[in-house]
Amino acid sequence: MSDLLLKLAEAVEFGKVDKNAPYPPQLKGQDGASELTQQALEEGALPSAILQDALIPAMDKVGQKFSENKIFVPQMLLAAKAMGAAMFHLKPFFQSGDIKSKGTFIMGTVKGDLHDIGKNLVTMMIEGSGWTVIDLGVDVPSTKFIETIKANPGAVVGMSALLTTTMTSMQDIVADVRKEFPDIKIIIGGAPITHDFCKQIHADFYSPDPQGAVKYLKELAA
Amino acid sequence: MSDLLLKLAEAVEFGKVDKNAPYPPQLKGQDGASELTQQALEEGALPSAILQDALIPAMDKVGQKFSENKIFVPQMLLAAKAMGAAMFHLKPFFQSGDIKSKGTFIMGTVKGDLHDIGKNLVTMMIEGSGWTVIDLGVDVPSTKFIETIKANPGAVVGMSALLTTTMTSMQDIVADVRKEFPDIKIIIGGAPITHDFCKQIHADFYSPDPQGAVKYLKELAA
Amino acid sequence: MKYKKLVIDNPQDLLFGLAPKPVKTPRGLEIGGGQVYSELNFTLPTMSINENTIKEVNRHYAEIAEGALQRALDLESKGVVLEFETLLEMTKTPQIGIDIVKIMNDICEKYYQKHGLACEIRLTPNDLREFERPALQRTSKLLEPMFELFDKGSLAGGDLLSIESTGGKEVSDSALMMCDIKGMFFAMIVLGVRDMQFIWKKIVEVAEKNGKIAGGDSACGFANTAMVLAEKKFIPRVFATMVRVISVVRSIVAVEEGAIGPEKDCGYEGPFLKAITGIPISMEGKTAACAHLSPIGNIASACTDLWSNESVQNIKLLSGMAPTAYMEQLEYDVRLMNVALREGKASASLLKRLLEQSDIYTDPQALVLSTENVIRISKKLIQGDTYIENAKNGALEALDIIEEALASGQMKLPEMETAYLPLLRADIESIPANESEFVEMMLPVLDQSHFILSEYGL
Amino acid sequence: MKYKKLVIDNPQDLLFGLAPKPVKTPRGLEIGGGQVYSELNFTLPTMSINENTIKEVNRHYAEIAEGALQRALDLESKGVVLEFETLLEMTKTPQIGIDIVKIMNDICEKYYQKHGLACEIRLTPNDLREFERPALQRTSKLLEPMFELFDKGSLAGGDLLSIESTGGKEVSDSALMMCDIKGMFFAMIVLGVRDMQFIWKKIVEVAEKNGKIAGGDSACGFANTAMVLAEKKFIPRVFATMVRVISVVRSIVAVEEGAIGPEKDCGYEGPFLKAITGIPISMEGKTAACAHLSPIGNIASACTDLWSNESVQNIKLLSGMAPTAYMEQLEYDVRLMNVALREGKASASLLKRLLEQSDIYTDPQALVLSTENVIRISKKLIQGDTYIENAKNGALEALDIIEEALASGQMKLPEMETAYLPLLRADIESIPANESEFVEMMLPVLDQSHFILSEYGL
Ligand code: B12
Ligand code: B12
Repeated sequence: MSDLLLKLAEAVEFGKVDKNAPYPPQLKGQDGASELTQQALEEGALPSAILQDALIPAMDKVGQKFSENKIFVPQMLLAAKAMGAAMFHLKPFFQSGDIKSKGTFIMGTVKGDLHDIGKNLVTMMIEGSGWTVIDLGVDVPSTKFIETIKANPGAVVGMSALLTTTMTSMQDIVADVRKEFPDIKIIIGGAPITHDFCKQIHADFYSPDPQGAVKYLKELAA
Repeated sequence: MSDLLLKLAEAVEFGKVDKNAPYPPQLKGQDGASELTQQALEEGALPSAILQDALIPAMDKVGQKFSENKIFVPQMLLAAKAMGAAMFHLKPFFQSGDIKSKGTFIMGTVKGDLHDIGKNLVTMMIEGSGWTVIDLGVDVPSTKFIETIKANPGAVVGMSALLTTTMTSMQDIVADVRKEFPDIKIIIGGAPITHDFCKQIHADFYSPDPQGAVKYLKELAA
Repeated sequence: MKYKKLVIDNPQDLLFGLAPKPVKTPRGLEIGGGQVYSELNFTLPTMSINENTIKEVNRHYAEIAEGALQRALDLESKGVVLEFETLLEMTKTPQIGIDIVKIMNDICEKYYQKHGLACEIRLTPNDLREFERPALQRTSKLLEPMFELFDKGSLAGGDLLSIESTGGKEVSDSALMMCDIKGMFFAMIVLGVRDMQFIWKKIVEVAEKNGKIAGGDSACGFANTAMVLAEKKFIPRVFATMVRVISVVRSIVAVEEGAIGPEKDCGYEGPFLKAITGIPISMEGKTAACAHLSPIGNIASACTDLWSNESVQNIKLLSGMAPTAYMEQLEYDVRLMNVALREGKASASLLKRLLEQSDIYTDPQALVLSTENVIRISKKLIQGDTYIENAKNGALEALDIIEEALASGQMKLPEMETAYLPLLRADIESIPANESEFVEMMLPVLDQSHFILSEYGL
Repeated sequence: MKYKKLVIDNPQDLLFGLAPKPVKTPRGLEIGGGQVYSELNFTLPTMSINENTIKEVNRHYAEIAEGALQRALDLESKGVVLEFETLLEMTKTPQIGIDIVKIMNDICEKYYQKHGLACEIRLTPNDLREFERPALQRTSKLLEPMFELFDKGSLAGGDLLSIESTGGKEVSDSALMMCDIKGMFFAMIVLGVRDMQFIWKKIVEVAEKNGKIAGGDSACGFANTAMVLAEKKFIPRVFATMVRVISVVRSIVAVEEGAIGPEKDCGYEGPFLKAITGIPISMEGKTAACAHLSPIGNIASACTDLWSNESVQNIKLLSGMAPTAYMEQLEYDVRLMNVALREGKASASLLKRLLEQSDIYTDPQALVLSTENVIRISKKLIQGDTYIENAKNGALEALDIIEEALASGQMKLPEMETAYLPLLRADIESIPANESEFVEMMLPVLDQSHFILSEYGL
């Protein structure tokens, strides 16, 4: 890998968004993910190589460190921001078909439920692993999920629920979605959810943490 | 009600089985349920009246006192024994059709489960309320339930389970029984059982205690 | 802030079961009057709430109250508080909530009349306003059903009124995840304080009109969430500690507006509030492990007046329904404290010391809850002239306490944690004491699509 | 009986965390050596065990061990015992049980190697023999799989071996419901003692062969069942108290045969066994409310060395899986005791007194567990020449203690309860000390279709 890509990977891993960003202190004044991506493109690096060789491995590392409790969420969020800054420059190549997203992931907290801290973490990590994420927010009804799936054929759907009373809302939404899209993959999570519940409502996958979802999606895309 | 029936009711209520029985001390030396039933029959009391006016009200009272924590199980057991002593003399009239049992109740602890203390209490109280009880014991498989139902058409079935791992055995047995007898009434109980579980496995009734079962059966028979 | 002097300024006087301003309830509990009572919390198992299930919903609450009170009675309890924290549907359609209060209150009344067991219901409607994004804190139509529930629910038997209000949460949600302490100050000490003034005036009004008790608020969405996140190792414990300390300044506003306690359980501001204002409090620790894991299992009870389990679903355990089992656990915890109180100050103080020593140096969140440190921090929390100043002083004092414990070797923290200490100090010190200056400083860096300043009177 | 003198004869020396004969485990726990450890118990949620579910069964046990040890680690635990009490299928097909031991032991080993957390598995196969009715206590084919599990399960990592053996249960089941104390004597002191001698010789053999620890037995089916029934108000508490006291004589046989502790949790004979033999014990109280309600929530811990939750299903609470939540609760209970021990005898004794005073006069079952009464009764339990005599003396002493507490007004019991006191005394006094005389006396009144004398060497 070129020096530049190595530097870019480092910038993402440590959450250096751009030159002006104050974080992390040890990279103060240096180029950030934004500048380094631009430079790489100018030097003729393939957009797909930038993504595959620098950005995604960097986010993998971040995910790994997070799993091992070696960093806190803010560091992960900064890395995600840096990744976002890099992606901004790569976007045109997605549209032109030069790079392919691994797929589209549609995520929401189910109807009646406002808890989104967990959901936000999940979307962030999935985004970091190379998926295009559409975040529907909280209190999301069936109709909105269905609409969005229609507009994004082949997408994978994720749902979060934190209340025992909205678990049944999750069950209804899964059923509604299944009726229209029998083969769609649905993954679910949230503190009260269990393996058993996942089976019971005929969702495809449950994970107690975002890492599990990332792994599952990786296998799906492979 | 005649004096004799009053006395009989008292003997049952306080668990005086027969003249020789040492319990309860305050009735020492007096006639017990056995003698009093014989006397009543000799004096021409209708067997059904003996049952309806003396024995069942006495057991009702016992059940009531037990519900209100005014007596312990041994007192209830003694009452049940006294009732049994009386029933011994009434049995011929059941066979001849002079009195009708409220129905037959088939009870067992399900396959894999050996807990029977609770089950025994339930059968005892149901017997005391005028039902003919067939106790299949513990560790009872579907086949045995089905056999017994075949031999006793129209019976109501009761099942008990105390282990989380035998709850599923209860579920299977209910399904097996239902397949052969779609309309049979099944009531279930035991410490880990809940209303929800009852619905889920399509049993007809759940009660956390014997009294609830007695009440339900009373309504069934009415 | 109204308070200029601590009501309790000696750590030894900050003790479980004893509050300078005890609260008497209609059925005769004297909270803070010399003994600790259990506060049982509970919720529905997995199910939805709608016309088809409403009978079942009601059955659950009746079963919970009946099971818990029967157990409390069997254990010779001296009295119990049942907290009824409503779920969305019960507040949106207040009649649902009111009916449940009535069902449970009838059971309380039965146990009171028949057995003399004193039981009170704490009614805690959930804050509906957060359903609108950005939230309309003052003008939302959703305030109507909320206050209908406060009003009619209190008349139906909700003798203690509480809420976990969410003013400022629009900002704190992301500030928490970014460990942005300035954002947390803005969320809690600017927006939160202003919203507390607004909402608690109204709650106290209802309480006074109906002759009920305005209990208190707790910074659940802020401080409790911070603790849960820290316990998951998502954010530093030292950051969660800061959030907890500054939450005092937010929650005390309820008392300024007329709340008289018992404070609510899940924000852990209680000990500070008790020291500053003298009102009785509710806390939760090990016996709330059903609701969230915690680093303050024992120390949380050191000076509490009610002892709570935070929440447990009405599901079946091997012994019986979970709320019944938790009732038992709370009662035994409380018995231990009460037997110590009965023996006298020496025994009670020793038990308190053991409860404190058990946890104090295992986590900075525990450290700041030792009664000694509570007094130290509380003094700072009332020293300044503005809410912001007070929160700053309190947080800086807590930082000092943490650093002292580290320096003395009594507490150990990994470098991942200690790295945050200077950052936090610098950030906190950079906050201006003046509200408008602070608002000016923060507005440019906040996502203003998430909140509406005018809904906070700004 | 082997014991003629108490190892501990001063109530003050009967204290949590300290046993005269501590037990050291391979991973370095020193049970009874100066601190109390948690003993976590757990079981499956509603599900069956068969080929189709076995993967899921294993997943549950892995999840339980992983969740519990992670939590213990986070709480800076000093060490933990995980009790694996098998369910029918796991003993019938021993490989299932052995695999689960292995799965959990690997997790224990990981936490030990990586973090130094000492965790041991107590393997408690269920007594299969009761599946045959009447039971073939000595000749049953079912002994084979049971002992295969003891043998290979201990090699797979079940370092502590225990059982809740059921000899005599055929008689006690109905004796319990009839409050027939003579029947209980026959069940426990004739049949039970003989079966204990038989089964524990074999267990100790396995332990010695494999270099493992023979823990102990507990009269679960007798004394625990009696407590549960009394708690349901089905039988008198004073009767359950008698059952508990005489169960000591049954359970001590394990020690006579070579068990060295820790005794098992759920029969509550522990304190007496500790006084008489000096071995460390396990007890359960308030934090076992998940498994059964109890009248001895605090007092049960007064002199325990392990503190157990008896059992909880692996189901989800709001905080996480129930075994994880109970791990936390146990750890905080244990921390309190350990911090008192660290402070020294004075603090520990005071905490013990509070734990005792909390419950002592609320129930006769609690009364006999105060360390003072434990010593008083234990002295009587070893005074005679036969097991029956010892059980009689112990029970009569307990009756005296109850009557004294009633006479002094310290304890109050309803007339329903006190009515049983003279009946119990008369019945107990009528029991001959000589075993064959007693057998002769009982045979005519027992339903002999329920048990086979020769299976007990009679
Ligand atoms: C923070 C919080 C809040 C905040 C929410 C802030 C926000 N923007 O999300 C506020 C204060 C607003 C709040 C409100 C309420 N809450 Co709340 N809340 C919590 C709390 C303390 C923490 C939740 C949290 O954020 N955890 C941290 C995150 C990171 O964890 P997580 O959500 O579990 O997500 C992780 C995994 O589950 C997974 N995951 C999550 N989603 C998905 C999806 C997929 C696809 C995958 C793969 C993985 C995955 O990955 C995440 C990272 O590891 C919990 C307590 C608890 N023990 O969980 C109560 C809790 C969930 N709330 C509760 C209640 C009752 C409420 C209210 C009704 C309170 C009230 N009466 O006012 C309201 C309801 C509002 C509504 N309708 O939703 C109860 C639920 C009880 C029940 N019956 O279910 C809890 C359990 C508190 C309690 N112990 O009583 N709450
Ligand atoms: C006594 C007892 C035993 C005795 C049983 C004696 C007997 N002849 O019944 C013995 C010692 C033999 C025993 C053995 C075992 N037991 Co067991 N046992 C208990 C205990 C302590 C009390 C049960 C009891 O009798 N309660 C009193 C009766 C009156 O109550 P009840 O049964 O609930 O019945 C009432 C109601 O439920 C209702 N009812 C009952 N049935 C029905 C039916 C109908 C139709 C209706 C309407 C109502 C109804 O009415 C009754 C009166 O109110 C419980 C603990 C507990 N908390 O329940 C454990 C318990 C049930 N046992 C348990 C276990 C694990 C076992 C063993 C596997 C132990 C082992 N490892 O060795 C074995 C299993 C044997 C087997 N395969 O069945 C666990 C179950 C865990 C799980 N996963 O489910 C429990 C919960 C103990 C614990 N806390 O861990 N046990």
